[in-house]
Order: sequence, then structure tokens, then C-alpha cells
Amino acid sequence: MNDTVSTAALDEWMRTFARLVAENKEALTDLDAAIGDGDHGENMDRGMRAAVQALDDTRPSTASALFNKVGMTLISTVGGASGPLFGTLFLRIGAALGDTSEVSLSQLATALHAGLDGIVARGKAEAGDKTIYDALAPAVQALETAATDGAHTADALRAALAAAENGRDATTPMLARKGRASYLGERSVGHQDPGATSIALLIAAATPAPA
Amino acid sequence: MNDTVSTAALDEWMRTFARLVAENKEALTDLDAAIGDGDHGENMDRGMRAAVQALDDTRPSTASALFNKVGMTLISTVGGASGPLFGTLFLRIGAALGDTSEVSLSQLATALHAGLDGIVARGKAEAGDKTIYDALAPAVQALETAATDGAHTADALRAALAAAENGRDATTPMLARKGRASYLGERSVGHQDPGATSIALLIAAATPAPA
Amino acid sequence: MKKLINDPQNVVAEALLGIEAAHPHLRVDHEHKIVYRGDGPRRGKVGIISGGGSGHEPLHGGFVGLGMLDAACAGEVFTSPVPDQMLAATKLVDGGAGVLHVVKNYTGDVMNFEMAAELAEAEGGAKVLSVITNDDVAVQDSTWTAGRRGVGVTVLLEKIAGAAAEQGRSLEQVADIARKVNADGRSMGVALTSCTVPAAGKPTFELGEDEMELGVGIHGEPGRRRLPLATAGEIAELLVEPILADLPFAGGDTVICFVNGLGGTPLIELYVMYHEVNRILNAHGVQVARSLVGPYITSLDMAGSSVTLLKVDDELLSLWDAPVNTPALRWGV
Amino acid sequence: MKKLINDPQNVVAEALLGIEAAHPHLRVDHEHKIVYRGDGPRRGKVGIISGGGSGHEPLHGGFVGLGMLDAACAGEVFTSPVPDQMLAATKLVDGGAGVLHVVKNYTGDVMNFEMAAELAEAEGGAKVLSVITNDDVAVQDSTWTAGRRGVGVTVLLEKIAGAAAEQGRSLEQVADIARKVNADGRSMGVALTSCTVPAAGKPTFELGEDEMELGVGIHGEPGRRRLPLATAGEIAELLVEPILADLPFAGGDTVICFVNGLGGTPLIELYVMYHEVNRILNAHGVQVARSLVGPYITSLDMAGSSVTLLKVDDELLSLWDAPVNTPALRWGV
Ligand SMILES: Nc1ncnc2c1ncn2[C@@H]1O[C@H](COP(=O)(O)OP(=O)(O)O)[C@@H](O)[C@H]1O
Ligand SMILES: Nc1ncnc2c1ncn2[C@@H]1O[C@H](COP(=O)(O)OP(=O)(O)O)[C@@H](O)[C@H]1O
Ligand SMILES: [Mg+2]
Ligand SMILES: [Mg+2]
Ligand SMILES: [Mg+2]
Ligand SMILES: [Mg+2]
Repeated sequence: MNDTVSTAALDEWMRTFARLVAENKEALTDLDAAIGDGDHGENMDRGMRAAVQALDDTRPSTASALFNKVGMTLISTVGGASGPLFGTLFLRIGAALGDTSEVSLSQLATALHAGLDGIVARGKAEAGDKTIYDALAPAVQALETAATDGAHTADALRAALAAAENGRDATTPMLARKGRASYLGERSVGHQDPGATSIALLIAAATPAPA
Repeated sequence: MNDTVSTAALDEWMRTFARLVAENKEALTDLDAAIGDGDHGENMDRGMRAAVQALDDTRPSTASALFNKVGMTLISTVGGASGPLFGTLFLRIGAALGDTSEVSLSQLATALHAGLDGIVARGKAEAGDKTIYDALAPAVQALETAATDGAHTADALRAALAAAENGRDATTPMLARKGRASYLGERSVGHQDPGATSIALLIAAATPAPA
Repeated sequence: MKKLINDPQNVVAEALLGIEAAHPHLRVDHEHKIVYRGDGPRRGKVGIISGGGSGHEPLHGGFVGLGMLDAACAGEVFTSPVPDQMLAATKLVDGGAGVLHVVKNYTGDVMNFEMAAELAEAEGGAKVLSVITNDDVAVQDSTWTAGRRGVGVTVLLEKIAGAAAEQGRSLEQVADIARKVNADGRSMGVALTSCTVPAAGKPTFELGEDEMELGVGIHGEPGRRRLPLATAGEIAELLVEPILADLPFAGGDTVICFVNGLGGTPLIELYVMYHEVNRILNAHGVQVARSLVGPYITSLDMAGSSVTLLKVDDELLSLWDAPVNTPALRWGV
Repeated sequence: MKKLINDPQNVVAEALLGIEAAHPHLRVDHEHKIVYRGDGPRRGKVGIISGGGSGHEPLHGGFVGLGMLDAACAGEVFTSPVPDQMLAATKLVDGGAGVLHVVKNYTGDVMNFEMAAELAEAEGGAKVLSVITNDDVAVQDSTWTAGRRGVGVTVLLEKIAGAAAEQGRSLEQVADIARKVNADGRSMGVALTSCTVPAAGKPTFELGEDEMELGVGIHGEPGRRRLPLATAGEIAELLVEPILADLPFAGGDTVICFVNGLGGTPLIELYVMYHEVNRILNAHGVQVARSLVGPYITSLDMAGSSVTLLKVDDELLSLWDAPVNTPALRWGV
């Protein structure tokens, strides 16, 4: 991504995310098998493959159209917990970005924050509940700080990725309080959250290789 | 058994048969598992235990009362194929012997022949069908020949046992045409028939050790 | 062996206690292990009893009630009941119009029912007729075997004969209808796993992880062939084609199509099977007038399914549709 | 994995073809994977829909019909359906009196139904109310968890709310009755074996030959404890006592007692369980007014059972007794 991000680059972001999900499908499912029902990789892959297909079919030209399409497709094809959550994330991002075709870093940070708020509104997760929140919130925070500091987009994304991966790793010792993993109580401790792992892949998909 | 057989000796015959069945319960069941449904040992043991109990409770004083009790008890407690067949065998033996308390060899041979006829009437088995018929018919034949020849009862029974055991062994190469084993067709060949094995135990129970 | 039981020796007796507690319109004679209607016998109505080894539930106890059986005798698991039971049941359901015995064709069942009928006659009690079901096309029907086993048709027969009896038909008429059902129905089954008899504690037969037993019996008797595990579509062909060929069923025939679960197979798979069976029947021009999908004649925990087809005319259909009120089949009331 | 299926990816779609073929009074929207009544919507009647992951059959598709559900949405195996399905079902069953969504309490189900309700509202369509079932006492009910899972009570609720809707009650009244059922019902289950999800191809969890999972969920979620395999009597105590303590049920209470099979357990064992459950209830002075025994909310091929108790008054009982005509529950019609 460059300092302003084109719709084409956003489109590429979603396709890269789809590829990373496909590559990590089994790993995500294995994480979910340990503390959930073993379908998270399958769910995300089914959804993102459908999303890429929808992008191929409709070739949206604005940021809002692009994320709307991805969000709606996830909602319509995934089901389970991740369908509404990732779907809402992208719908809110799209709504926040509007009909623009060039997105600045601070717009991106604001949009992701809106997405995070959507996830909270939908799933009521709080920090430490061992969910996608725990990877996404630090990433959004890092983006916002970087934007305030006037950082380059690429650097900001690298910071966000580091934050997301830290957040993801931090879910391991957490006791789950939301989703299926919460049924396990104490036994959820010691396992990395699959949803948080997908969030780290999402940020990784946006992040250029280190300079 | 002596040259005429007392009710007490007939009673002892039934108790010995019950003991032999109990001792061979697993072997009988294993034979049935191979070509039937694996319950023949269980069935015969359940029935003969109940029969001994009934003899203890009622202490019949005539041959007919004794075999009637055994036959009725088997019919009422065994079920399956062997309940009606062994039950009929003993009912017919009892009816043939009547209210006597001393039984001669030729009476015994005649009674067992009546029992065999009852089994055939009930189950329609013929020689070579791989059933209890194939052990019982030669035993009856041996008894009748011995009776005609004026043999001693003990010798006659030894001849009958040899005939029953030969008949039992001869079931192994037979292709079953009656009962559950007949469902197996060719695959019933090579297995000894469980019912014929029980018949050999019945005759063995009556037979004194070789002099 | 993983089963929800107490003592393997008491499974039948305790299941009867459960049936009695769960179904207030039924009664249980625990001594004779008979499930019977609380509202019977009805004067002038033909009584219908059946019975057999346990382990096939809901058959037969779950089919006792208005419009179906008047009583069912429960034998030990997979062992025919004894004549005393059928004799007692015959007396229990005798309303003066005679009693029909529905017997699945197994040597033990046939002989024990026969003796019961003889005893009933000897006692000068109810007039008894017997009908034997032998619908399993997996077994060769010849004088060289004990004949075909009675399987799925038994369920349909008990329903249809029960309706005929409820209408007040005579014993001969009810027996005729029952014989017609047996004559016009055929079945075949497949096992994906063995069953485990509680008293035995281990599977009745061994089946490899990639094998199935085609033509299996409901006591785990071996079938026609052991084959590599196949798809539902292929299995449906293997079951339906021999059935269609046997009667033979023909294009234009109307049938009741019964896809049965053997105890360990869940309903979602039975519906997949039903779809395949229905597809094959359509291709042959055979019309399905009614269907029944579910575990109705089982083999303990065996995974697998059987297919039963019964050729029907308007009379059989209207008897099938008549009200029935039993634990396992209920409609119209 | 031994299953009567074709492609593991197509199990749900093909089972729906089977349901459609087997039950002529039902319709299937294959695009949206919805089973719905052929005679609906009825003007002025509240519509009731439910849905959830597949693999629990007959829940929910087998409960569509007169006096119960108007439509059921089938998700992938063990995966909540998507909002598009519930939205389409809501429209299909809308007779102008509003639509009730019956939702089992799982994060995914709750969120997807919520979105469907929002979409319906946004479109200005049917008024929608939702009722969530959360009756599984094996899960701690606290703000620190996703809350209790919806299990067996869902079956009883769908029947009772369906009867209330059939009587012409208003959406609010039907929702109130449904909430009352959920408030007064509790469940708990035990697994003797794992289930196997077709797409996964291997058991969801491992359980030793002598172990059982107490408090298991219907997707194979772990329960309260893993214990050595016990007798039916002991297991019944382990299931019933926590249920009785939780509401709490008390002596003199009248209940519907539902002993459910999880898919791989045959009926004979469920009756043994029913006997034990009934015995315990008797000892506590709890009166069983109605009973239900069978596999009604399953977990694919899992061997095991669950117990559900619902405290009832005369109104709930008369709604329970009201006519119902669905593939899996039928009486009075
Ligand atoms: N209430 C919630 N808020 C945020 N994230 C949640 C919530 N519940 C579950 N999740 C996330 O969803 C992930 C599981 O997704 P997935 O396996 O696809 O759905 P399901 O649990 O329905 O099978 C969890 O790892 C967790 O990160
Ligand atoms: N029609 C028949 N006539 C004579 N004997 C028979 C007949 N059918 C079966 N049998 C005998 O019965 C035996 C099986 O008895 P059993 O296992 O107790 O009964 P079931 O086959 O009902 O389980 C067979 O080994 C055979 O000897
Ligand atoms: Mg999951
Ligand atoms: Mg046997
Ligand atoms: Mg037997
Ligand atoms: Mg899931």
C-alpha cells in the first residue's frame, strides 16, 4: 500500500487475505478444534473464496462498494460466529470509507475503528475475552497512533501487524468468555484463539514486506 | 444305567446332561457364533438349569412326569430353535415311557425314537441338513439295533454315544439346510453343528464310563 | 461395549419398565414380557399379536395400540420368545373373534409360535391363525434353506392388518390381508457396522473400516456379500435393484417406500438414502404413494439401513392411512 | 468414517431432497435450504421459524408442519445458517401477524438470527420477535460465558409455541409462552461416543473404551466431566439431579419428561434410561404428566442420551396435547 490507498490496492488486500486464509485453513481449523468446533478455517475459507468470486463478478470501483460486497458475501456464506463478525467488520469499513477511491491512512484507521465497534456491537466482546477483539483492537490502536504521528502508511501497517500478532499471541493464556470456547472454562487456557489468528492474517495481508 | 433303568437314574441322566451343558456352554456358543447367532450354549444352559430346578422343586416319581417336567421347562425357558426341539424331544420321550418307574432298553430305544419323530414333525429336518437330527438319528438307530440284539443297556448306550459322536462329527462337512446356518449356504461347510453337539452331550450323560 | 444399560441380563425387563412408564395407554405383563393395549380386548375385534427377540425396537412393543398390534411378546435379545408368552398374549387379546399371530420367518420364532397356537387350540381357547413374514430378498428362498427372513415388511403388515382388524373384519379376512402384504412386499438391508449383543459384550461380527455387509439380517446374520464401502447412491442401487427384480415390481406400480434405520444410523443419513431410493424408483416408473423413513425395525446399535417396498392398491393404501396410535407410529388420532 | 452418504460436502442438500420427496405436505427451498409448510402462510397466524446447524435431525426440519414450525433453516453440519436463510424463511411464513424466531443459544446462531431480524425490520417486512433457548445445565450460566446452550427444551418449545400460534394467539403471546417454556425447562446430556462430522471424516473427540463425557453438547462440545462409564441408573442420577436442583424442580411439580437419543443409541437403551429417570422423579415426588422417548435432537451418530424436564401447568399441557402433524411428531390429526 502507498500513502493513499487505491481501490485496486484494497481489492488486492482482500484477495491476499483470501489466499492467506486458504493457506492457513487447516491451522485455523486445528486451533478451533482445540477449543471450539473445528470449523473456523473451513468457515473463513468458504467465505473468502465466495468474496473473491463476488469481486471477480462485480469489479466494484469504490471502497464502499468493495467492502460492502465482501461483507455481504461473508454474511451470506459463512454462518457461525465468524460470518456475522467478519461480515460486520467489512460492512462498517465500507460504510466509513464511503464512495472514495483513494483512502488515506487516517481514513483507514477510522474505518477499521468503525469495524471494531461493529464487532463489539454485534458480539459484545471486551478486551481479554479471547476473541478477534484481542487482535483487532491493538491493531486499530497502532494504526490510529501512527496516523496521529503522521507516519507513512507502510510503517503504520507494519506497526499494526506487530500489534495484531502480539494480540493474537496474548490470547493463548486467556480464559475464554465469549463464543464456544467459553464452555471450556479453565480448559480454554493455553490455546491460541482462532478468530484472533484470522485477524492477524487480515492485517498481514495489508502489510508490505519490511523495507 | 443298569439293565432296567430306574426313575432315579433317569433323573440323574438329566442332571448330568445339565452339568455337561454348563461345562460346555462356551464351546456350544462358539460353535453357534460361527454359523448361527452365538446363543446356543446360553440357551441350553438357561433351559437345563431351569429344568434341574424344576426337578428339585417337584421330585417327579415316574418317567413320564420326569420328562414332561424337563420338556415343559425347556419349552418355557429357552425360546429360539432349541427350546421347541429339545422340549419336544423330552415331551415325546415322557409320553412314550408313560407312568413306569423302570425302563427297559427297548422301551428307551422306542421312546427316543418317538422323540426323534417329534423333532422331525416340529422342525422338518432330514438326514444331512446339519442339525440335531444328524446326531440323534444314528444314536437312536444304534440303541434299537442293540435292543434287537439283546445287548446290555450299558453296551447299547456306549454304541449310541459312538454313533451320536460320529453323527456330530459328520455335520462338519455338511451344508446347512435348516435353521440360521442355512442363510450361510456354502459358508456353513466346515463347521460342526452346535445342536448336534448338544445331542452328543445328552447321550454322553446317559452313558457309563467304558468298563 | 458402550451401552446405556445396567445389567446386560436385565435389559429387556428394564426396557419394558420404561415402556410401561412412558406410555400410559399400554400395559405390561412383566412375568410374560408382554406389552398390550390398556383398552383391550374389544369384543368382536380380531386380536393381533406379534413378538420376537428383543433388540429390534420399536418392533414390536412400540407398535402396540389402536389400529395396530393388540400385544407384543418380547423374547431375550435376538432370541424368540417362548410359547407361554404367546399363549398368554393370545388370551389377553382374545375378544371372541380369534387371534392373528404375526411371525417373522426364523426357525425359532416359527416353532415357538406354532406351539403356542397348538396350546391355544388344545385349551379350546381363541381360534388362532398365523401369518409368516419372509420378505428379505438377500436370502435364497428355497427348500434348501430355512427360507427368507422376515424383516421390514413386518412393520407394514402389522399396520395394515391392524387397521383391517380395527374395521371389524373376520379373522380369515385379516389373515388374508396380512398374507397379501407379505406376498407383495420385499426388503433388503446393509450394515456398515456390527451390532453388539449386551450379554455377549463384543460385536457379533467384524467389519473392516472400509467394508460393508450387503444383505445383512437384523440379528447380524451374514448377508449376500461383503463389499468395499460405497456411496449412498451405489448402496441404494445394491438394495433396490434386487428388490425390484424379485417380485417383480414394474413401471406403473404404486408402492409404499420404507427406508429403515438399523439403530446406529442417524436420520440425516436415512434422508440421503431416501433421496437415492426415490430417484431409482422414479427411473423405473414406480410410483411412491406413501413413505416411511426412520428406525422402525432395528438391530440394536448396528449402523446401516434397509429398504422395503410394498406394492399397494387402493385398499392397502386406505388401511395404511387409517388411524393408528402406538408409541412409534401415530396418525389420524 | 462409515456413513450412508455420497459427498461429505453435499449431505445437507441431499438430505433436504430426501425430506422433500418423503413428505409431500412439506416444501423445500433448496437455494436457501429451507423446509416449509406446503399449506402456508396462513393469514392472521403467527409464523414460527427455527433453524441451526444440520446434524441434529429431526430438529428442525422434521418439526415443520401443522401445530409446530412453519419453516426451518438448515445450516451446514453444526454451523449456524446465514441471515439470508432466516430472512427468506421469515418472508415465506409471514401471514401478517408477525414471525417468531426460535434460536438455540450459540453465539453464531444468535448473531445470524439477529441480523436476519434486523434485515427484516429494515425491509419493513414482518414484525419479528426472537426467543432464545438456553436450557443446558451442564454449562455455567454467567456473564463470563456465552451462556447455556440451547438443547432439548427447543423441541418442547417448538411444539408448544406452535400450538399457541395455531390457536391464533398474537406474536407477543406466542413469544411469551415460548419464553415461559424456556424458563421452566432444563436439560443435560451424556455421550458414550463422539460424533463424526462428515466433512472432518474423523471423530470430533476421543473417548476411551471405558469413558463417557458428562454434560456433552450437541456438537460434541466438551461437558462438565469425563467419567468412567457407569450404569444407566448411575447416569440417570448424574443427569437428573443437576436438572432438578437447577430450576429448582420440587415435589408436587408436574413435568413433561423427555429422554432423548443422540443419534447412535438405540431405542431399547432409551427405554432403560427412561425407567431410571422416571424412578428418580418418583422418588422426588415429581409427577410426569407426559413423556417423550426417542431421538429428537441428535448429534449425528453420537451414542448417548439427554434428559429434559419441563415444568408444566394446565395451559402448557393442553398446548402440548394439541394436534401436531410433522414428520417427527404427530398426533391428534
Ligand atoms: N462474541 C464474540 N465476539 C467476538 N468474537 C467472537 C465472539 N464469539 C466468537 N468469536 C470469535 O469467533 C471465533 C470462532 O469462529 P468460528 O469457528 O468460525 O465460529 P463458530 O464458533 O460458530 O464455529 C472465535 O475464535 C472467536 O475469535
Ligand atoms: N429345523 C430344524 N430341525 C432340527 N434342528 C434344528 C432345526 N433348526 C435348527 N436346528 C438346530 O438348532 C440349533 C441352533 O439352536 P439355537 O442356537 O439354540 O437356536 P437359534 O438358532 O434360534 O438361535 C442348530 O445348531 C441346529 O442343530
Ligand atoms: Mg468454530
Ligand atoms: Mg443360536
Ligand atoms: Mg437365537
Ligand atoms: Mg461452527
